[in-house]
Amino acid sequence: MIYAFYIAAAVAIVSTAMVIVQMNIVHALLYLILSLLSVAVIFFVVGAPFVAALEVIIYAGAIMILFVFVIMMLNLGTQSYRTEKGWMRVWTWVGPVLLASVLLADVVYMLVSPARLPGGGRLPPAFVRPYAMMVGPRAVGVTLFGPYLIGVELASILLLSGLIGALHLGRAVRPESFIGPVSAKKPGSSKKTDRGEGTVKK
Amino acid sequence: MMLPYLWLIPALPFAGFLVLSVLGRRMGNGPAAAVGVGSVGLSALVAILVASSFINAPPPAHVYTQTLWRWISVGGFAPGVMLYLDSLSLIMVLVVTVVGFLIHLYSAEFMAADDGYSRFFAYMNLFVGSMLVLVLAGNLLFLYLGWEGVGLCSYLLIGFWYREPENGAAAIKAFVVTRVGDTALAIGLFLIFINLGTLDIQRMMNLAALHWRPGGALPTIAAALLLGGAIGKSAQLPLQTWLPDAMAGPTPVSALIHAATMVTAGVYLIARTNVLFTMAPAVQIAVAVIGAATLLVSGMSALVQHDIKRVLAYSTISQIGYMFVALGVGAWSAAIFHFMTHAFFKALLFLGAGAVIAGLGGEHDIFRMGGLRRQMPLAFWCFLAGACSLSALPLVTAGFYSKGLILSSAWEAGRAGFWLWAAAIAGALLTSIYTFRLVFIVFFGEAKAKISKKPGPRAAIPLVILAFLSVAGGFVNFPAFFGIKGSMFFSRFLASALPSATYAAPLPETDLLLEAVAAIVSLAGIYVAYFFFLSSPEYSREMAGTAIGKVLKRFWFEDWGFDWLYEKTLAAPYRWLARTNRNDAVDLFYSFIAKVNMFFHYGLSLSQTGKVRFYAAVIALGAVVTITIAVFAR
Amino acid sequence: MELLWLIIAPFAGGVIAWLIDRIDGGDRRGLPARWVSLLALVFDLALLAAIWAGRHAGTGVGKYGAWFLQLKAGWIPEIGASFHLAMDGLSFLLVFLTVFLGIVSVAVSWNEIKDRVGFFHFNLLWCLAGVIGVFLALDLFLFYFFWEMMLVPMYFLIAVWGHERRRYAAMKFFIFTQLGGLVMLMAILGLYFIHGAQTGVYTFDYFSLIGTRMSAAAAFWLMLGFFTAFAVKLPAVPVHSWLPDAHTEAPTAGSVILAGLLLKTGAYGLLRFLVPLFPAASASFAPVAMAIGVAGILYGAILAFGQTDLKKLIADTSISHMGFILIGVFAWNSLALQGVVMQIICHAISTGMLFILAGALQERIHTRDMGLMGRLWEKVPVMGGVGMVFALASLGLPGLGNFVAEFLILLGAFKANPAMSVLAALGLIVSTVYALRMMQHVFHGEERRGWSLPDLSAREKGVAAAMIILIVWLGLFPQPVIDAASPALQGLEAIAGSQVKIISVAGLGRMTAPPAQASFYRTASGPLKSGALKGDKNERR
Amino acid sequence: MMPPIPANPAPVNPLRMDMIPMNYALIVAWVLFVIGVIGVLARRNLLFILMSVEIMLNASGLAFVVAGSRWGQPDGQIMFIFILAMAAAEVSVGLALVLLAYHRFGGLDADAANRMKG
Amino acid sequence: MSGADLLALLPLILISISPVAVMLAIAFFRGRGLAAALALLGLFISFVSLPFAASYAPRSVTPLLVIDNYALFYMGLVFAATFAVALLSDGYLRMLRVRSEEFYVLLLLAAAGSAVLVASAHFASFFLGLETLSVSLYALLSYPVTREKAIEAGVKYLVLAAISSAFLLFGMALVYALSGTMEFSGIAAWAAAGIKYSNPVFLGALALIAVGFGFKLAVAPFHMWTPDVYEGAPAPVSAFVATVSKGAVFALFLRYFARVDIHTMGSLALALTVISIASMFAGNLLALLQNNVKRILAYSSIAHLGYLIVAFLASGALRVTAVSFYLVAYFITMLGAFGVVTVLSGPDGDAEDIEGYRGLAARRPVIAGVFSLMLFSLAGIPLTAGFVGKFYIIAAGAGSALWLLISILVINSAIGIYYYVRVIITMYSPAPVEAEEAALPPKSTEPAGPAAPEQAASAAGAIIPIGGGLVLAVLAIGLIWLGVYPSPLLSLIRKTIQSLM
Repeated sequence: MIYAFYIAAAVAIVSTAMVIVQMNIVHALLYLILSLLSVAVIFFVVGAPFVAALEVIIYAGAIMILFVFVIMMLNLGTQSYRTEKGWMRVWTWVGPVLLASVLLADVVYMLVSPARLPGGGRLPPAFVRPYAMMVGPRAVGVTLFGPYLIGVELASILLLSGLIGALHLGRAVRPESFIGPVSAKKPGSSKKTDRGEGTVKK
Repeated sequence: MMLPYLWLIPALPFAGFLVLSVLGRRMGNGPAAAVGVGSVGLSALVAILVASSFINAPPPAHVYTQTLWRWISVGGFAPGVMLYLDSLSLIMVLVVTVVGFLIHLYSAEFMAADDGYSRFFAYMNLFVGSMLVLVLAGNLLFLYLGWEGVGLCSYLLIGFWYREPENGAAAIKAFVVTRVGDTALAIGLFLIFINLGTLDIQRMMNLAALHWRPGGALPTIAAALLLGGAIGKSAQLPLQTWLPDAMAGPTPVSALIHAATMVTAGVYLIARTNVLFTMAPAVQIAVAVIGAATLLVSGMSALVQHDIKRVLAYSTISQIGYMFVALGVGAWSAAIFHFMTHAFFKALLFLGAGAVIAGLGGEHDIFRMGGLRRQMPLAFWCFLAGACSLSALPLVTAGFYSKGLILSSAWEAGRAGFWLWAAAIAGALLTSIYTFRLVFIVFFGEAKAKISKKPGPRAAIPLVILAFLSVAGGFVNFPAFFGIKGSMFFSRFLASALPSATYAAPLPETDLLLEAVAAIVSLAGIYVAYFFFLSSPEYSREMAGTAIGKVLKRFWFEDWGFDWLYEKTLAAPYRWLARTNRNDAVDLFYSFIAKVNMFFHYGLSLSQTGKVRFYAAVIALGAVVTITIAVFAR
Repeated sequence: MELLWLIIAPFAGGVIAWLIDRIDGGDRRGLPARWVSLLALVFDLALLAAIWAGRHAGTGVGKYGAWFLQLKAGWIPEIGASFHLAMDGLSFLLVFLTVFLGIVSVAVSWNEIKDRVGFFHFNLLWCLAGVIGVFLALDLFLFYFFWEMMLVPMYFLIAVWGHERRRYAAMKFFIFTQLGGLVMLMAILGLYFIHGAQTGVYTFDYFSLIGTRMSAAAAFWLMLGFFTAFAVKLPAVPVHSWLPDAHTEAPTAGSVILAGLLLKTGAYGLLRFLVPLFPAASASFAPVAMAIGVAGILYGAILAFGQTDLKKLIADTSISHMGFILIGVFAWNSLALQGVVMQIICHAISTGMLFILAGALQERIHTRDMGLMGRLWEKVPVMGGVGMVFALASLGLPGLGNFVAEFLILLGAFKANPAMSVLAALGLIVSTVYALRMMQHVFHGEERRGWSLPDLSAREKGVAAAMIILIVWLGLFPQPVIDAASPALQGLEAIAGSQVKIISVAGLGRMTAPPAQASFYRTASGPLKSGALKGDKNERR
Repeated sequence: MMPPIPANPAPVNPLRMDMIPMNYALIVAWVLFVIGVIGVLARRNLLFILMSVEIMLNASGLAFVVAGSRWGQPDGQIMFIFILAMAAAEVSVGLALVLLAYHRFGGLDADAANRMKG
Repeated sequence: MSGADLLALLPLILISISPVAVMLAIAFFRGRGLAAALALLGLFISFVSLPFAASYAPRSVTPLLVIDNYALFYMGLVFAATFAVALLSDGYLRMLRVRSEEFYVLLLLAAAGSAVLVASAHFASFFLGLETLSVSLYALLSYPVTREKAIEAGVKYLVLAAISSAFLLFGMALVYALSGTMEFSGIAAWAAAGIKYSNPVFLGALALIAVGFGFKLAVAPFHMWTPDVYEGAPAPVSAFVATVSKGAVFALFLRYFARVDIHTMGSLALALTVISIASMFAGNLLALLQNNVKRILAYSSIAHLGYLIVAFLASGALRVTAVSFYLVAYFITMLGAFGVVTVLSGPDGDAEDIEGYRGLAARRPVIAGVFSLMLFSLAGIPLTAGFVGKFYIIAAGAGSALWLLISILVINSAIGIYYYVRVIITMYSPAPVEAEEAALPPKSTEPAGPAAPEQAASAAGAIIPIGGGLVLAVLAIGLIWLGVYPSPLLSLIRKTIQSLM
């Protein structure tokens, strides 16, 4: 079972990496779905089957579909490939990767550090010793509607605000604009923002 | 008993000043002159009455004090507005008021053509008032008020014709240089008050005698500071540069302020605080030495001057030098006697010069005058009387007696006495030479210019009175060795206020010998002047032509380069510093800080690029920084 | 209650003046607004006269000084701030000066200010109210409240009605003083917490904060905090550069109030708060402060001598005069303190009048550049005469008020620190130089521009006459003012004296006892051993 | 000292999960998180940015679930559910905004949206 | 969830019901007035219910929420501020050519989120409250969809908020992984037992959480978004973001660290000090020569948060009083300032450009007076609440001898004066002649609207919308009242402290 974890983790990392490297947005989206599925596997391995299912149904199922709709609506498909290519110089990668690697090193050092405390003491053993067990949907359900009842209500309010926001913003966009932007300009050529240059005022 | 009306003497001129300054513009010349001259006249009258009652029925201990009001009282410091009359201040008051009145009378006509007529008399009245305050002051602070008052009036009157900037500059120079002396005096006042607890002159002197060790540090410093003040006001050696330039003012002003009264304020101060000086012998000797040096230096400068008034100005400095020598050797009454006679004949000379200048329409250069003997006989004879008195023509002039007294007391003054006497004699020679050089050039020889105006009656009367005084004035202090009863009346009269001379009076025969030497020297001087400037002027031109002659002439003309020295070392650098620092070096520092802030503003606002990915990068960077601080800096 | 009315009257007057001007729409060129503000100030004057008549010293307020009126009400009990006003001789004189100069500035700006007259008088009166508040407040928080409050109206006076570079000058003034004020706030809070920690009572009350024992280092830093605020306001040399700009650009009334009153709040602060609260620290700081004072005198004079702008010259003279105050305060004996009080009053009058003249001149010839003036005496002799009187006053001519002040200060300073006093005496010479140069360039000398300008109007002559009479009266009869201030000053000395014995150099005024043979060359009073007990270490880090 | 034993004794985990030390799982989550950060910083296309954000949220969800399982408490999973809700709401509003941006800025270029700077 | 719990939760319940009620109402009769009225009514009722809930006060309702005086005080603040924003936006929305009913629903939802945030004692409620607030803000910020700037603001805020939420979540996960519990009290207890404070992982996790907090409080390294979002968003929403969202998060931050003395976690205190100094300098220096009024207010709010952190870093009784009083003063001032901008804004763009304000005092003296008052309060001039607030902060700092921080605060308030007074004097300087009639030419890049842009604030002294005018009046009076006589508020705050300690 231990190997399942490592395999799933590896797949997740590789697929996520592929997501951000992809030029074609549809391929990126598919890699993302793959990554979500691999995370679901990890959930299952770690002992949270209910959540793994949720991940597959809601995250991979619902949210990604939203992305697909948007891509369909904006008809990005192929021609966005060239614009992406245009934007992605090699040097654009250097900055973010450098910064992210520092970030990575920071936290990893923190997590992996052989638990030496400043006073030379050791980290509490519990942290290192593996201790996991499976928490089934029943337990989740009981606590969800036990102490976290108010949490559920709040989550519903959260979704309500998301709904209203999306409704307001969505309605304003006129249908005919789906095919292309109002100024019917090649979307990629927007480097020179001709729409009233921002008057930089000091 | 007129003594209680003592306060009227200074009050009248001040009242005159108030009336003239407030209503001056609306009054015509007539009433303005009436008020101006009248107030000083009345004051002179009251002074004479007071003098007579003082002499006939002298108040106890020959001293009368009158406190008008409590000026300031803070803790122990309580100087009041107090008038102190004793024989010394009585003489000063008499001289100031009488000579002042005569000069006011003279200037009533002299200034008639001037548009600032009432303003002139207002300033003159203010001056007389301040001088009287100076002379009558009971405590040093009230004296200081008079002291600065006269300095102010000399500034106002020198710069009276304000249209020419040179007059303004001369006035400012006079006020600033005297102010240097006043500051020394002020510091002296502080020292005296802090260490003796009072500024009342008499009490201060008693306390000093009681508590201070003669020759100790405190009396020496105090005396030195008072001397500094005296030098400033009386234009003695280091601070004498302002007097020659002060001739830019109208001639009556030069007569009254820069000859008769103000310049001798220093002499009065030293005489008044004589106890302090006797307790500091080093300073007293310094007074004598300064006096001697000044009389020689300004004597030589007077030899080469062109401007009639500048000659007289240098002669004034030299005569005050004589008074300082007298004070230095402790002959207090001799100094005051010479002050009185000098007031008479120097005022006379200035008024005569004024008449000449007015007559020639403002001409000052003596080489453009000549042969005025016939054109202005009255002015000539009065001027001649003054000149003789100045050069101490033996027996017949007041100058002879007063200068003789100084010479004899100098001779007796211990070790340094001889040198002082030698310098005085050399000075006497110089004096008679430059005086009669002036007389011969101006009044003898062929007439170079026509006289346009003769001195009117109001100008003539003062000339005549002063001529009489400068001749007869000396008899009041007839030398003792003639054995006439009542001689030395003047010195005996002053004995009540001033201590007798520190050194014993000379034996009658040496006194006679000294007088004789002085007489010979003055006559010789007159002959030398006659030879060089009247009979064969080509000799003087030839002498002036020689190399050293030319250098000496220019050096003396420039008052021994003092002016140049002060300009280069003090005035120019101050002006330069002020000009370069006009916009305040300290301010640059604050504007620099403002620029730094602006620089940071522009730098930071560049960081607001508007790109969302840049912001995300900064957030990530912020996260990294926070984590490293939190984790690694614990 | 009268004290409260003293402050409320200008506040209310200001608001009414503004409203009236807005209502009547300025068709009568803001005349009613001017009358309202004059009325408010006259009311204050009458109130002061009543207070003076009914005063009886010592209403038992605190154990020091002769307080003859007091008002104490709770304000913010949570932090121990109370609305505590009190008046003694010193405050009475300063408040009287404030109201007098207020009336003069209203009279002077009678027709100089044309636009938004109501708003102008609103700012004028609120500034005066703030200044009166500063002079009366005895609660440090209330003092700081009024200290900050008087800045804003003065800012508006300069920024809205000023001359060419008014925005820059007003901003500089505002930031300088505000920064100084905030530094003072830190010092006040430092004192507040040290006192609280010691006695458990957290209060801002002046009387309870006096005598807080603290370590020498803490006392020094807190004293330095107060000193910076008052030095900025005074102004002392290193932090003076806001003054010439603010004065040059302010309207006449603004300059009069700025020179006459706002500078004096700095001096008052030094007298009332700095030395009594930190006697030992200020005693040890005295030589440095006096050196700054002397630097101020000489530097101010050199600055004034170099100026071509008339108002900037007059402003620099006040830097020089304020140097004297610094010396006087830190000499801290009765002579010097009376000198400081006299200097406060006489400087307000003489510099105020010089500004009024400069303003009148600018109204007539629309320039302040002395290069263009010259030989104005011919055309405006009365103005020339008045100018001469006040130029002489500013160079310290005996017979006028400034001389009495400067002499007392130098005398007192000589007792405390002879070297500094001698250096300061040089100030007499340099002040003569700039004062006479001013007269020469403006009224005498040759004519550079053919101005034709009317002489002083009746109203201006009235103001000038009043000021001349006042300055001459102060010069010849200063005793009433001295008597008014002496009980208050003795109180202050007693406060400072009780903590530390400032060694007085020579027996003063005791005629009989022979003064010790103190040789002149003895060094200055030297670092005085600080008598304050070692305050307990409360000061963390 | 031992952490408190959780309240409900769970049955032994048949899948023998005890073999995976928790911090490895956390490291995996953090790696995913960092990849998401790179995605946000590097890509200029708004949709890609949104996707990277989703990755980051998912990574933190993973961290929560792992932590929850480590303590054997359901809280981690409940938090994941809430994260899901938040992600959904945010994506819906986000995509609506992206549509608007596409319409207004004529493209999905994130850098085009720099009207306001300085 | 006993009956008493429900009663204690009454305000939260009411604030949650009102958006639903408004939504239902507008579903039937689509009227902006109705929506506004209902929203205001909802807010008013929940505000009134607060004292009622106070009687049940210190009680923790389920591990997620704790209802005590402190929470109720801040809920009151949130409701009042939202009430003011709603009133302000009433006039503003009438001009927008966009359907404005949803605005009120979103506003109420945001208020509900903040209320939850303030009362939360558990990671879950904290996260949900925060996210409800953020999500509703996404839509509010870009509400006028016709304006390009609004959309840009929305996009920026969304992306950056999501990133910081992710950081926050991961931090929470790590803390949960370490401590095993998600309640603040539990974590504090866990951390107190043993030397956990120096545990690097715990500190790292707290740092990650700090990133989330930092973004929401817009302090120094995370402040980049503030100017663009405030400038782009409609003025009332900027007001809401500047006050409620920051205030609620800071209230939680204060509660989270109330019992725990910050100085025991040395490195975190150091991090906060660095953040505070950086945000003070960044805020003030960026605003120095800025010509856009909304950006000036944005930068000054960054600086003011820097001042708040100084008070936060102090210790002792004065700390909470200082923070609470300063927050109230800051709320009033910011609402007032943005209120003025709202009232002066036109349909096509807000009154941003400083040149537009030139000579405002001549045209509209009352509005100019209120705005100067607000700016003086920001600068900390007497007679305003800002003065007392600043005094309290320096007092708290001096109390615990943070001399470095206070002196930097003093220097920064001096820098601050420059740009506050610069705006004021522009209002009081005479208006240039030609700008007399085109009073407020909005400087937006919006293509000129079809009709000539009729300016809401034309020179003829247009009527001030009643709602906006009322709010401004109340705020101005409150400001002066707090500035002169702050004791009532101080006693109220003291009551909230007992429950906290």
